[in-house]
Amino acid sequence: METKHPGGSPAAPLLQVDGVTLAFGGVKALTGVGFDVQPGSITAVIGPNGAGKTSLFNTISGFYRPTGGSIRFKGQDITRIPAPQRARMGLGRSFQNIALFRGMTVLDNIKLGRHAHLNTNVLDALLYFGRARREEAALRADIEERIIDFLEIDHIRHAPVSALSYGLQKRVEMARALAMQPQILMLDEPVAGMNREETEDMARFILDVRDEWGVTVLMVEHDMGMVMDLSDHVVVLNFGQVIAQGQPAAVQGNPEVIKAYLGSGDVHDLRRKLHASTPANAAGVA
Amino acid sequence: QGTEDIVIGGSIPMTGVFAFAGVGINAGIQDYVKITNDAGGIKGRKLKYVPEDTGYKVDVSVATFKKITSQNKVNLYYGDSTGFSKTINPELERNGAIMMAGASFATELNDPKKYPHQFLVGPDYTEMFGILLKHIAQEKPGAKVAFVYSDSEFGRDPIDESEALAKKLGLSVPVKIMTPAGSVDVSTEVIKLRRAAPDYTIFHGYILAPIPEFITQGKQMGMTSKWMGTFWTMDSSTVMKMGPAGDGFMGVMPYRYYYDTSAKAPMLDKIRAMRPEYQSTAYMQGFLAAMLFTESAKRCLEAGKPLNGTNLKAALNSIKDFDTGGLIGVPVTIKGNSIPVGRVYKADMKAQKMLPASDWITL
Amino acid sequence: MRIGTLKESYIADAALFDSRTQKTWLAVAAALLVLFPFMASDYWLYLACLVSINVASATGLNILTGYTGLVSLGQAAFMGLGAYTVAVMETRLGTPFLLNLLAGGFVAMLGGIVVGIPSLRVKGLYLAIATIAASFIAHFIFANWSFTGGTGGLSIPPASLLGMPLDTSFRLYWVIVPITIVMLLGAANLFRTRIGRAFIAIRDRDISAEVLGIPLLRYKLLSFGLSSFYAGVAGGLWAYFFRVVTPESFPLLMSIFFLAAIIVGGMGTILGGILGAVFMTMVPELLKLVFDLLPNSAEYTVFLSPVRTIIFGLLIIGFLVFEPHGLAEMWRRVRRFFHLWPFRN
Amino acid sequence: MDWAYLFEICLTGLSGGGLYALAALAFVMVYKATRVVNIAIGELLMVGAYLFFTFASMFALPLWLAIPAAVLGTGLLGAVIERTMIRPLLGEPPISVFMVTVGLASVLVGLVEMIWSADQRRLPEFMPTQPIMVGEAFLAPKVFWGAVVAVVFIAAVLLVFRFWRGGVALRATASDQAAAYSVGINVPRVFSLAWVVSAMIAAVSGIIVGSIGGISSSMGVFGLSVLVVVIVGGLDSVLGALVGGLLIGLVEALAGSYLGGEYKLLATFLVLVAILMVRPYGLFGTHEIERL
Amino acid sequence: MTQPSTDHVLAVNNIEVIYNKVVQALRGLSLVVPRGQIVALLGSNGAGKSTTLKAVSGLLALEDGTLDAGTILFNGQSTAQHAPQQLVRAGLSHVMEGRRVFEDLTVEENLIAATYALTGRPHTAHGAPKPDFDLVYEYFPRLHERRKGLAGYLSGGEQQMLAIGRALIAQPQLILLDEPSLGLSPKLVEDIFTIIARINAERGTSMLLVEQNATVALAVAHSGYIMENGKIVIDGSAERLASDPDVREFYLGMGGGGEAKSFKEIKHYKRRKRWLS
Ligand SMILES: Nc1ncnc2c1ncn2[C@@H]1O[C@H](COP(=O)(O)OP(=O)(O)OP(=O)(O)O)[C@@H](O)[C@H]1O
Ligand SMILES: Nc1ncnc2c1ncn2[C@@H]1O[C@H](COP(=O)(O)OP(=O)(O)OP(=O)(O)O)[C@@H](O)[C@H]1O
Ligand SMILES: [Mg+2]
Ligand SMILES: [Mg+2]
Repeated sequence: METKHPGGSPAAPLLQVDGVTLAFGGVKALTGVGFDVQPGSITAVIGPNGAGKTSLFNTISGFYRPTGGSIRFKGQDITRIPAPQRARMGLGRSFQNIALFRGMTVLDNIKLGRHAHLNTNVLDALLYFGRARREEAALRADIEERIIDFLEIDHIRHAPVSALSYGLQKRVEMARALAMQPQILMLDEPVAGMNREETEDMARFILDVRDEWGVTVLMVEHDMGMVMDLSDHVVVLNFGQVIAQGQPAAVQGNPEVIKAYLGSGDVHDLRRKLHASTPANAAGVA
Repeated sequence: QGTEDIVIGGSIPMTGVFAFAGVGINAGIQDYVKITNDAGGIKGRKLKYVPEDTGYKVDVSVATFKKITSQNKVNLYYGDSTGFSKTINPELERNGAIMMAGASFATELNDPKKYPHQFLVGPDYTEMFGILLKHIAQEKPGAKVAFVYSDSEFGRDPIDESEALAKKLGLSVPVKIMTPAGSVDVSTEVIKLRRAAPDYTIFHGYILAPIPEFITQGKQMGMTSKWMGTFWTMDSSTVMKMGPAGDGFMGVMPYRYYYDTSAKAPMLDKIRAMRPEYQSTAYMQGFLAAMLFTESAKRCLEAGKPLNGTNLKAALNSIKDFDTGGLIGVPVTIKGNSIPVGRVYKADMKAQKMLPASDWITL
Repeated sequence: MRIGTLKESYIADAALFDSRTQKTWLAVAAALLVLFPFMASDYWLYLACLVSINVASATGLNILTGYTGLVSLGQAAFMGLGAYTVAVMETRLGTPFLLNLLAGGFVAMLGGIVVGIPSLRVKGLYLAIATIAASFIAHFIFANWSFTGGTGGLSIPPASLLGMPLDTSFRLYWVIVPITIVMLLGAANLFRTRIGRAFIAIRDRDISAEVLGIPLLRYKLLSFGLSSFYAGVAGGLWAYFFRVVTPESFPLLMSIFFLAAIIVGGMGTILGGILGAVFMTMVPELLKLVFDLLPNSAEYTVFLSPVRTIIFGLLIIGFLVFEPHGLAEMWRRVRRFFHLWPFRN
Repeated sequence: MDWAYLFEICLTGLSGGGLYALAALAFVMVYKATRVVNIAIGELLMVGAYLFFTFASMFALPLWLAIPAAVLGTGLLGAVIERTMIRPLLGEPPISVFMVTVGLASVLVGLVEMIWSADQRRLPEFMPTQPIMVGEAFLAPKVFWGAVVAVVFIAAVLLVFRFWRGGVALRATASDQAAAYSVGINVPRVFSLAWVVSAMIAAVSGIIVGSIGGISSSMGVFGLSVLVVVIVGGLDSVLGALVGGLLIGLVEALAGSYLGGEYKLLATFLVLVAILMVRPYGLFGTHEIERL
Repeated sequence: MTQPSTDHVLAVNNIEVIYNKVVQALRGLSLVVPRGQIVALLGSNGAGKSTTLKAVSGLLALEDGTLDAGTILFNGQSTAQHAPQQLVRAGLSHVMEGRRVFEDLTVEENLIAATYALTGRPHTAHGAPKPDFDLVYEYFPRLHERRKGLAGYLSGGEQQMLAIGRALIAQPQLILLDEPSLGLSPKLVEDIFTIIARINAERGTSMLLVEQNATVALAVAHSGYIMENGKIVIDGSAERLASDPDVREFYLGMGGGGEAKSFKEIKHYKRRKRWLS
């Protein structure tokens, strides 16, 4: 899947967020947010909790209407386009608080991701003949061979998602997002709640999606190790505003980012610092 | 002539909101069947009564009809509601073997062309209104009569025609009030009623509620109207439940009350002998239905005609100046689908009885 | 390629009836359905037709409530729309039977879509109560419009198919049952495609479904439309079956009956709609049989109707408390128990 | 325009709305704590009225005994209902619990028909019969006193919720039962309490309604209007119950007297739909928080 | 394994948990929390960490899980006979996975709801125990700012603060913390863990801490357990765990030489854990 560059210029960004502003009543979730996502890149959005990262994702995918600014995708202004149509255009995403459909099997959840790209209408569906049948068969084959295989979830394909552990659910979320045939894959905290080992697996998938499928990735993540290692471009939000963006290393060193988001990073001897004088420590360790 | 039983099937509302009537109807039919059989049946053939409970639901009634007719050779049938009478009518015509009567007095059913195999055991609702209006016109010419009725097929049934009739009789209808089915709080309606200041108010389409509340509030507001009702409100026990509000309540009744001893009535004596305690007007209705069933069947058999819907109905319509043994105070003639006879009774709370307030009125 | 099952192809994996056992039992069931009218009395045929109509309508409601998660208390009203359409067309236009049925379906569908419009904003039980409004508005129209015969309703001549009047349960059976089966197959097919999946997604979490490419309003209206189309056709059949429609023919209680049927049967499964409708229609009749078996049953007759009412309620409660997935789940368990019986090899 | 008539109608409508409000309060109590849409509310009213009938008419108890006995009896029924059919469904989807109350309604109607038969009956008269005159306008005494009782109850509940942390416990439980447990709230107690109080309010309401309109096994139909009221007011709002009740009472009265009885229900349902289109959670209902 | 003693505020002995009568989530798990200490419980997704906490706090029944074998002693007394709210009132607070704040309530009301935990507490020298809202606001000033706002609209970190704050209101002896760092920014993780450590140090509150972020967890904990598949596989002091080679590789992301591995270099998805073989 090769991304097309409108206007022929290889530098034309795939997604352009420009001056986006979003308010809930009095709360300003986003103020004049602007950044570009280059095709084939992995771009990370980081920032403190409540900075507006998820709101930004929701605005890009069309769940929220921005009060100002514009969003361009593949050169086209999509600010006024409804969410389902954006999905069809190639915006795929996963959700921070897992949003799998609990009444369906893993396979059906993944199939659902393809919805916007299918053409079966009601009549076809009721008859299940001709187009509906062909389309379903093709879909099943594609999902089996490309996605289920790729993410190694073949053993659970018929399991109801409600019976899966958190980590597997995250993986199915990713599978569903991939089934959307996205040109840009938006992942909201893909490794939250995972331990190091599982995080490594997920990191590998993300790299492969980009390298082997040519899908551009835009992700929100709090795991700094992963963000710094994987991403080409980092955007930092604070109180709904972009306070820094650029190469990971540059952003990491930005004092404002450290103050608002990263902290001292010096957690290793937290206990020694705090417990040194307390009697609890004297009891020793079990 | 065969010797097999003549079967009366019955979709009877022994339970549900109409149970108070169904239980009486059932007993009435049963008793008359027993009287006939004890007297040797009809031309040597016994009557067999096969009732089933319907809970006063149309679909259950239909199922019951199907069940009874597929298990018995039925010639006579008692149905429980207007809805059932209408629903089963096509089947009656197709089946052809059955004549049916029922608990409904719907005006629509009083049409021998549309309902050739059915009849009403009394006046239809419009005729009931006619009897009341005729009485009013006599008692107080030019009176103002208000109609209060429920928003249901039952309630709306006689209203339009009766308004026309009232005009013809020189009465005026200053207000017609329709209450939603099942409504409890009728105070706004009472206000409306009071403004119209009627001399008479006729309630229709209710059993009991909200009539007592209408009367109580009306009286509290100083209304001087007389209050009237139609058949299903008029059972003695129902009116007595109205309490003080019910005193002087009037209404139309085609039959004599159980305790009415004002005239000679051998059938009533028989009933009182069989059942020493009070029997409802619904009982009388069932009893009379069975009596007319039997009479029609007898006439059919006597004429040597097979028992079927058409013949039975023809036999019924041949009834002229028939003596019901005092159940109805005058001899009856059944020209069409109804028996347009009735009398106005009035509640006497002290005596806890309904007392005649008019003579028998035939339309 | 690893599929992990022994299915020959993905098509086979998605087939409605795949194992040999299933197919055999299906053949047995079909044979029984064909033989039934020749063995049963008028009474049982009557019940069979009624059950069949109820199955069709319950399946429609299942699409909307069981699969799409939109609780509706208007199913009876939609049946009424279908029934009245059929009645009006049959009595005033005299158009052919099947055309009338279809028209009944489409008019009800239109009604359903109109009622569905608030569903984008109004959620959950707020919506359920709003659908009650639809019932009352429909009732008002039926009762006060002279075109529909007012409170008296309309009487309908028997349908005729190929010149034969469908005036007995026996004849109607051959029309009603096949139509129901076709509708059932349609519904089952629906849930093998993207449309059915979209419905389920809306049920499970509508806001995320939207972001995944499902236009909510369109699909909610589609679900309302399909469901009421089923109701409309069922109502049309009902009209030809009872041959009279009145405003009282489709009370709120009937909507509740259908909701109860899909709950008892099992929401969100086609089998559930079937089992539930059959069960709930037959229970009162079976109860009557049981009562008849009691010694001196006449004494208890006065209790029959209350008992029926109580049992109706207890069934709903009992299933929800003890078997929330309904008869369909019980059936699955029984099937697992017998496994491949009798074709074990 | 006959202003006196309009005034009289409005007054009566508002008082009638008071009766709705009281029953709606019973409904809201349960919803607030348990998120159960209790469609059997009308039937609970009915049970309260029948118990009163039994104690007052059949056992001939004096009023001051019969009313509390009926109220307590219905409260007990509330506790039994909660224990046997609501608590086992903790955590099930709302529609399941909703349907349980549908079943409950049916069971209650059946029981009443079995014990007392389906016949209509009258309750003993116990309310003042002195008509209430507001200027020239006449107000039926029962309706007036019923409305007074309703307003007193609602005011009391509003006060309680304002100054008692139990109100918070109620809402916390409704919001997340597991979390409520985890902060030390006795969730089963909250559930029982809500149902008992609701049933008791329903009984009071049933006694008043029954004494106006008589009682019968189809009295539960009243619950339908109550449902409209709570939807209009917002399922979880006490104030909404009051405002919704008055509004619907008014609409019914106006529609009934100016358009005709057949328009009463139609008008209320049209008002309902209109309000839902503008405010999907009723006038005062809490919005569901939807975030991705 | 340490034997339970009165020094242990919590002692879990050989418990087994089954969900829905079929899924076995815990298979003979034992652990202890010494009084005044923070104990970390680590393990991969689905290992049964949350289940362990739910078993202790009695919330298992709400999810159709049953404790089929083993004992749980809180302050030396079995918890088996107690309803969840009774345990909370006895001083055992559970901060659930996913925060679980009361979304329709304001921040303040969330805290008021939490005061139910003090019901029936024995009186101290100062009379009936009083809820200390100021304490919560002092640890989490951000909550004070948002105290009139609906909890449902708080950001993830704020909700986590509120959840911990709710537990603090209960003045517990033991807090069960389920993934407090889930979805929090690095700075907030640091802040929250600093506060956790402070609460422990200043108030002597014991804690059983379930965490995926092993680095911080082991930094604040005194000791720890690692579980897989419903059983404990390693236990020991925080220092010992932090130096275990497997823990270093799978939980801390260190290469063989002790340096942090880069995510870019990971080639295989599946590796074997030595302690499982
Ligand atoms: N639907 C909504 N209504 C009102 N406020 C909202 C809504 N959605 C988000 N907010 C507010 O907008 C702000 C940004 O929230 P958002 O969820 O985008 O943060 P975030 O950066 O994703 O945080 P986290 O890292 O915790 O997920 C917060 O203050 C939040 O309370
Ligand atoms: N409510 C439930 N019903 C059925 N199975 C469950 C339930 N909750 C958990 N399980 C199963 O029990 C096992 C342990 O789950 P648990 O939630 O305790 O894991 P965990 O260690 O907390 O994982 P995570 O890090 O993903 O939160 C898992 O296999 C899970 O599938
Ligand atoms: Mg977020
Ligand atoms: Mg967990």
